[in-house]
Amino acid sequence: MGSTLYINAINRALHEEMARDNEVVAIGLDIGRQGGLFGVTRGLFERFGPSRVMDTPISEAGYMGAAIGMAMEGVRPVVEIQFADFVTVAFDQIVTVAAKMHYMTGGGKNVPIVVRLPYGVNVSGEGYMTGAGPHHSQSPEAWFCHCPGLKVVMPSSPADALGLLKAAIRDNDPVIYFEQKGLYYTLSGEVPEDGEDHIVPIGKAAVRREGTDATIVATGAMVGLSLAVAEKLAGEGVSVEVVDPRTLVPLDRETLVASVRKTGRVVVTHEASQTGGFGAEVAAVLADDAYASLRAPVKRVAARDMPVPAGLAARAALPGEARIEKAVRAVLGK
Amino acid sequence: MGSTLYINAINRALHEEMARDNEVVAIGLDIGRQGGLFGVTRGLFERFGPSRVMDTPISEAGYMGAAIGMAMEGVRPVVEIQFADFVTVAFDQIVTVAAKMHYMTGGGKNVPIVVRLPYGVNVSGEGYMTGAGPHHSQSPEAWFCHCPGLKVVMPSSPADALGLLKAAIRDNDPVIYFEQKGLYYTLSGEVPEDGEDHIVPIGKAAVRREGTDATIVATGAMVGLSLAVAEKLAGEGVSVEVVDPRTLVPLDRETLVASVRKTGRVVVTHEASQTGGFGAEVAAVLADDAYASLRAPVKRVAARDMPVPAGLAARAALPGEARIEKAVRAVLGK
Amino acid sequence: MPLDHEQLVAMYRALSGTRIAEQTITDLNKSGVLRGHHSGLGHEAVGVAVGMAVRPDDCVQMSHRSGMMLSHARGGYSLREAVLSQFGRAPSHYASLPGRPRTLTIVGLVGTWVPMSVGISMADRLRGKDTVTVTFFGDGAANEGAVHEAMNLAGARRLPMVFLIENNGMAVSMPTSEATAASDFAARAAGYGMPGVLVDGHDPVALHEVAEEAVARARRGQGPTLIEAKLIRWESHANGIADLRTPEEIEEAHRRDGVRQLRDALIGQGILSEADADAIDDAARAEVDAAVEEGRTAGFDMTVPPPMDAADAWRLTYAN
Amino acid sequence: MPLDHEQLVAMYRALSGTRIAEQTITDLNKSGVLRGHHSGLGHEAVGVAVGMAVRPDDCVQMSHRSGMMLSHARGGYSLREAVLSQFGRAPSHYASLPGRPRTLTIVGLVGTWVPMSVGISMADRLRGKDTVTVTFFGDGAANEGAVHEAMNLAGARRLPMVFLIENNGMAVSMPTSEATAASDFAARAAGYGMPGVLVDGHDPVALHEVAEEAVARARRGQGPTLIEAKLIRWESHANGIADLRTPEEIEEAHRRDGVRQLRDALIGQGILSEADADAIDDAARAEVDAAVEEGRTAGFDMTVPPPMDAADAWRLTYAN
Ligand SMILES: Cc1ncc(C[n+]2csc(CCOP(=O)(O)OP(=O)(O)O)c2C)c(N)n1
Ligand SMILES: Cc1ncc(C[n+]2csc(CCOP(=O)(O)OP(=O)(O)O)c2C)c(N)n1
Ligand SMILES: [Mg+2]
Ligand SMILES: [Mg+2]
Repeated sequence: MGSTLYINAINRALHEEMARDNEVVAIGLDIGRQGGLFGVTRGLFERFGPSRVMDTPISEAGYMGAAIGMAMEGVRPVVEIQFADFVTVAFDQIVTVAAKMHYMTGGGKNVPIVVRLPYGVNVSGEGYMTGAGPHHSQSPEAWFCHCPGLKVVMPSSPADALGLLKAAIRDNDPVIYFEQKGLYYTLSGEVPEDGEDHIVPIGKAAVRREGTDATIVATGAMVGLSLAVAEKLAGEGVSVEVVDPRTLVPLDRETLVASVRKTGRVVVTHEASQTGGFGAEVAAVLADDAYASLRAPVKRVAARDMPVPAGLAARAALPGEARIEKAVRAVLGK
Repeated sequence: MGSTLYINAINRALHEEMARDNEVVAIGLDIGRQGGLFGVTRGLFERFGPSRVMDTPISEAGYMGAAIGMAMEGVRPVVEIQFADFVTVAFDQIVTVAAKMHYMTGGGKNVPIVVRLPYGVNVSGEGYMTGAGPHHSQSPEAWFCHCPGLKVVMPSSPADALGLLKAAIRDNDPVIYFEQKGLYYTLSGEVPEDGEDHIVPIGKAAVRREGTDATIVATGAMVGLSLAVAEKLAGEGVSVEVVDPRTLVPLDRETLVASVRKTGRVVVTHEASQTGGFGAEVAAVLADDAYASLRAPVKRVAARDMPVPAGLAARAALPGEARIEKAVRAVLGK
Repeated sequence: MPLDHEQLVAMYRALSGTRIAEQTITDLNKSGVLRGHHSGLGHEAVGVAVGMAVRPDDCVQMSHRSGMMLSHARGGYSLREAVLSQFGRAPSHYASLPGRPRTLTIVGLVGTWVPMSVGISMADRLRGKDTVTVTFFGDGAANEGAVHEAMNLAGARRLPMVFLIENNGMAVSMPTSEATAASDFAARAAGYGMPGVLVDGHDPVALHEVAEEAVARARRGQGPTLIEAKLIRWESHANGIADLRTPEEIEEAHRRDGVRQLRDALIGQGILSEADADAIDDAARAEVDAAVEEGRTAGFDMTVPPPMDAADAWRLTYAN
Repeated sequence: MPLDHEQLVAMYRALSGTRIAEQTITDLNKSGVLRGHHSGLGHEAVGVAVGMAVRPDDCVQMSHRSGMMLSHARGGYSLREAVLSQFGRAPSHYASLPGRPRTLTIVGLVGTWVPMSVGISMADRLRGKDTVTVTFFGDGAANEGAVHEAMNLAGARRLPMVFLIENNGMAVSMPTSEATAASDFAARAAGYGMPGVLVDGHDPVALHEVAEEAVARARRGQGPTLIEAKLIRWESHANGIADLRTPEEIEEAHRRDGVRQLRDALIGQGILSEADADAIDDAARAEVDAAVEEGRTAGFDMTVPPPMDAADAWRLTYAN
């Protein structure tokens, strides 16, 4: 094990998978010589050349569609959308073409693409791009969670970023891969040694911290904040469990339900705005499957229902440790 | 009061609002001389002429953007997307431009457009287009519910179709108006006399049927099915309340919560696929605000998480009376 | 290369057969036996001509107008199947089946289907194939942004592709002349750095010539071509939708009918006798009529499938 | 109409001033005092020239390159404000303010911002105004589908618009020559039935001439024009992003600098003396320097706003 940055873990996954399988290609804006706007694709162009690392014109629908076509022939394209916010112009290709192809062709064709979406703001308020405003800071995972045919993953640590990307590339369905761009250069963590083929299976949640009094279900950058809250409350003798679904679709209901069966109290938190967010799905699942165990209202802590403000003002709209803590106290009745 | 078809109520709203206010214009594919593919815009072109009833090239992003620009100047465009499914190519304009304009301009500009989305399949299995398959049958309301800056309405009766469209046109924010195209020619109902200015306020739910034992929260075509289920169960002495949110964003939490406070048991049903659907938001709201009253798990009855099958096969994927009834029995513990 | 006599006769056979099949299918829809057809009457020439200009391993993405004609002309898709597919009794011409010429599906959103064809071409290039990808779409679809992006991408990458615009002058009720101020769509090709060719979409021989040249050019590695075939559809947009055109416009379509023109030309040039041509037509009609009988007897596949649970839904929707 | 001497001097004043302001802002970003700028160095000519060709009631949608120059040239937006806005101490040049020339916002997605400008033009027509709408976007944005749809719609409706492509040869790291096989973007105009004009984007006088002609044409009711201004940006895409171009490419940009060329021409023609020109430059520099001082002293607006509840969020996001 060694420690590495979140961004380096993603870069490593791309290098390893492209080296392992000639059918894996990368396509996107400025991913070649520039190495990506954020640097995620560094070294790929030099190593694998222009036929496998493809810069494209600013035509997100066009190159997403092209990637889908390639995938239908068995190529495994990893598509970078420069900011997750820009996926809206390629949205149609993903939900209309990629998501429905397996069904439409009676299983005759499948679309093994991975769509990499750098999302969110730098929640810690430090480092790169604290907040570039409404069109460069969004967390649009819920749209994709409500589209049968897609799988959706959201790694919160370097190890998961590595293992989930490798799993996504090998998956035969379209996988939307959400990488929190505020974590790129601010989060490091242990990853298996170079050369180890680290796979995190799609569909398995992780219990990040065990606890008995309450559960926080957190995704992406909210995992770190939730762990900090759990740590703080531990000082008061409150034992908080933190569960990270990692895969949003298909959701690992068992792990979530098991946690709530144990604690009876739950807070769900994500960076996206609250109404219709992924947290609603988690709350709905628990209000059904874990109903009998619930001993308090299911609380959600999410961004305000508004565009993400620019600059540090984002902090006012985003969920932070204080709001998570308050919600945990609320479900604990204190 | 007279009885009219769902489609005629929508048509009447357009006629009335365009006659009332010169700033109201209509734009879309084949809405002029053809009167709309389904006939919703019949008579508008003849009455208001080509400068206010605008046929456009097949360029959904282009004409949605144009409508947004017009709206920024104070025009009130009602935009028809021929099938709700096609909104995916105009998605970016709605969520990136229209939804965020008020915020981005500090309130300096607003975007009073209405986007009319004919959605869904003919759930009854009769009449026009039982099911035209994965790309002509979807119910994508949840995507828009998870986009701050948009309002979302979904009328389930001719009277609401009339009154909500008129309210939407007068609203100063972008409103996404979901009309269930299977109801166009199969559902009729009482509406106020011609000449009466019938407005259904945005943000108010309707209790369609009062009951004391369980609540069904239903939208669109599921309201009719739910009422049928309630009727059937009434025969067994079970009193089911049916609540129709009508406006999905902003949601009338009070009415929903009040119903569940009374009944303690709830089933949420919609035509869209389940995971990440609007029903998750309703369930999440109730699992928080109505937690103390809940006496059973919150059940969702929605379409299977798959593309909508073509033809009558759609019935296998869609929620139907049988599944709603089963869920109500489940929450009642029988 | 100009078509030899044998090819011309084959072309006529395909034209006559698909015309008869399409007329029959259109009539069955009008009479309510079948439901919801986008009639391809008037589009036979472009389907047949392009079908004869490509190899089985070339990939063609067909339109909702001429797809059946193209599948038939490429071989492996009989008139019987064309008719039976309308009764839900045979795979549609869109289906990619083993041993059949290579096709690419479309989707229900016009324009949206085009970018994936670019990806097919890119995949073929990655694999070092010398295949060509042909994509059909309409004049209406051409105004969609995705088509612009796809054509530009193909031009920029000099891909071996042919973009074929079936310009039938209408998109549902929207006349092409109101949908764009461009004199023709071929003029858009320059904006993507590819040649744009305008051709009479009623004339199967002219169509074959330009398609063959464009395919050859692509195969030679000289990049994509945009072909605009101008023609007139005979019927309204789809069964059940009113046709707002004047009778003159539709008469003009019949006057320019390429099927009859080729028939007359072959007879005029002595390649076929009147009797030969009649025999070709009769054989097609017999095949089509028999298929209608077969389809009618079998009836529609209206069975409601058994209830579906979450596991079934998953299996149908996901590959793994 | 050719510019008279007074106008030429005004043009030089705007060019010199915005160059100095832009150079200063660019330097402040490079040194870390400011953060995250898309430098417009090299784009001054197109901003100033078009700004001088439109009326205050015409609506202009500006790009992230030349917007400041355009706002300044249209009047009402001083160099001081241009600098202070970078410190968060004055409204940006995008803001539509009462009494100022009419502008239309852009959004963070390139290409996406273009269709709404078509709507402005449609609204103005509905109201019977004789105004013109001008929309700026880059060569990269031009490959977005929304731009295609917008231009086609404007052509089809013969709207009084000018589409202005600032082709600086690059989109971040993507050379225009790899992003499209078209020889130029002006060639795309034919595909929308509008004239396409190619102009040297460094030459303010030539730019003014084509812009004025296109605006006049639009105002006469003859429909939209596509203008492609070819130029070279001096800096990398944005502060902090590496520039992969060769030094020769950047030298070429400086060699073709339109600001210096106009200065030399005005002096050569005796319209300005060297001293006059220096005085113009010095005045601008003094205004800019003072503004920097003012901005630095004020400091950034980094205050974290007070906590926000659901009601605040609603009020900021919705009109009613
Ligand atoms: C994105 C999208 N918008 C609208 C439609 C509805 N629609 C189906 S076919 C059609 C007309 C297409 O015209 P064209 O491309 O010229 O083909 P044609 O039908 O004339 O052969 C329309 C508007 C659609 N399928 N997809
Ligand atoms: C839809 C979209 N894709 C990508 C980006 C990221 N991006 C911002 S500016 C830019 C380059 C734009 O190039 P061009 O239009 O030529 O303008 P230039 O910056 O060269 O002036 C890119 C790729 C974006 N903002 N929007
Ligand atoms: Mg057409
Ligand atoms: Mg550029």
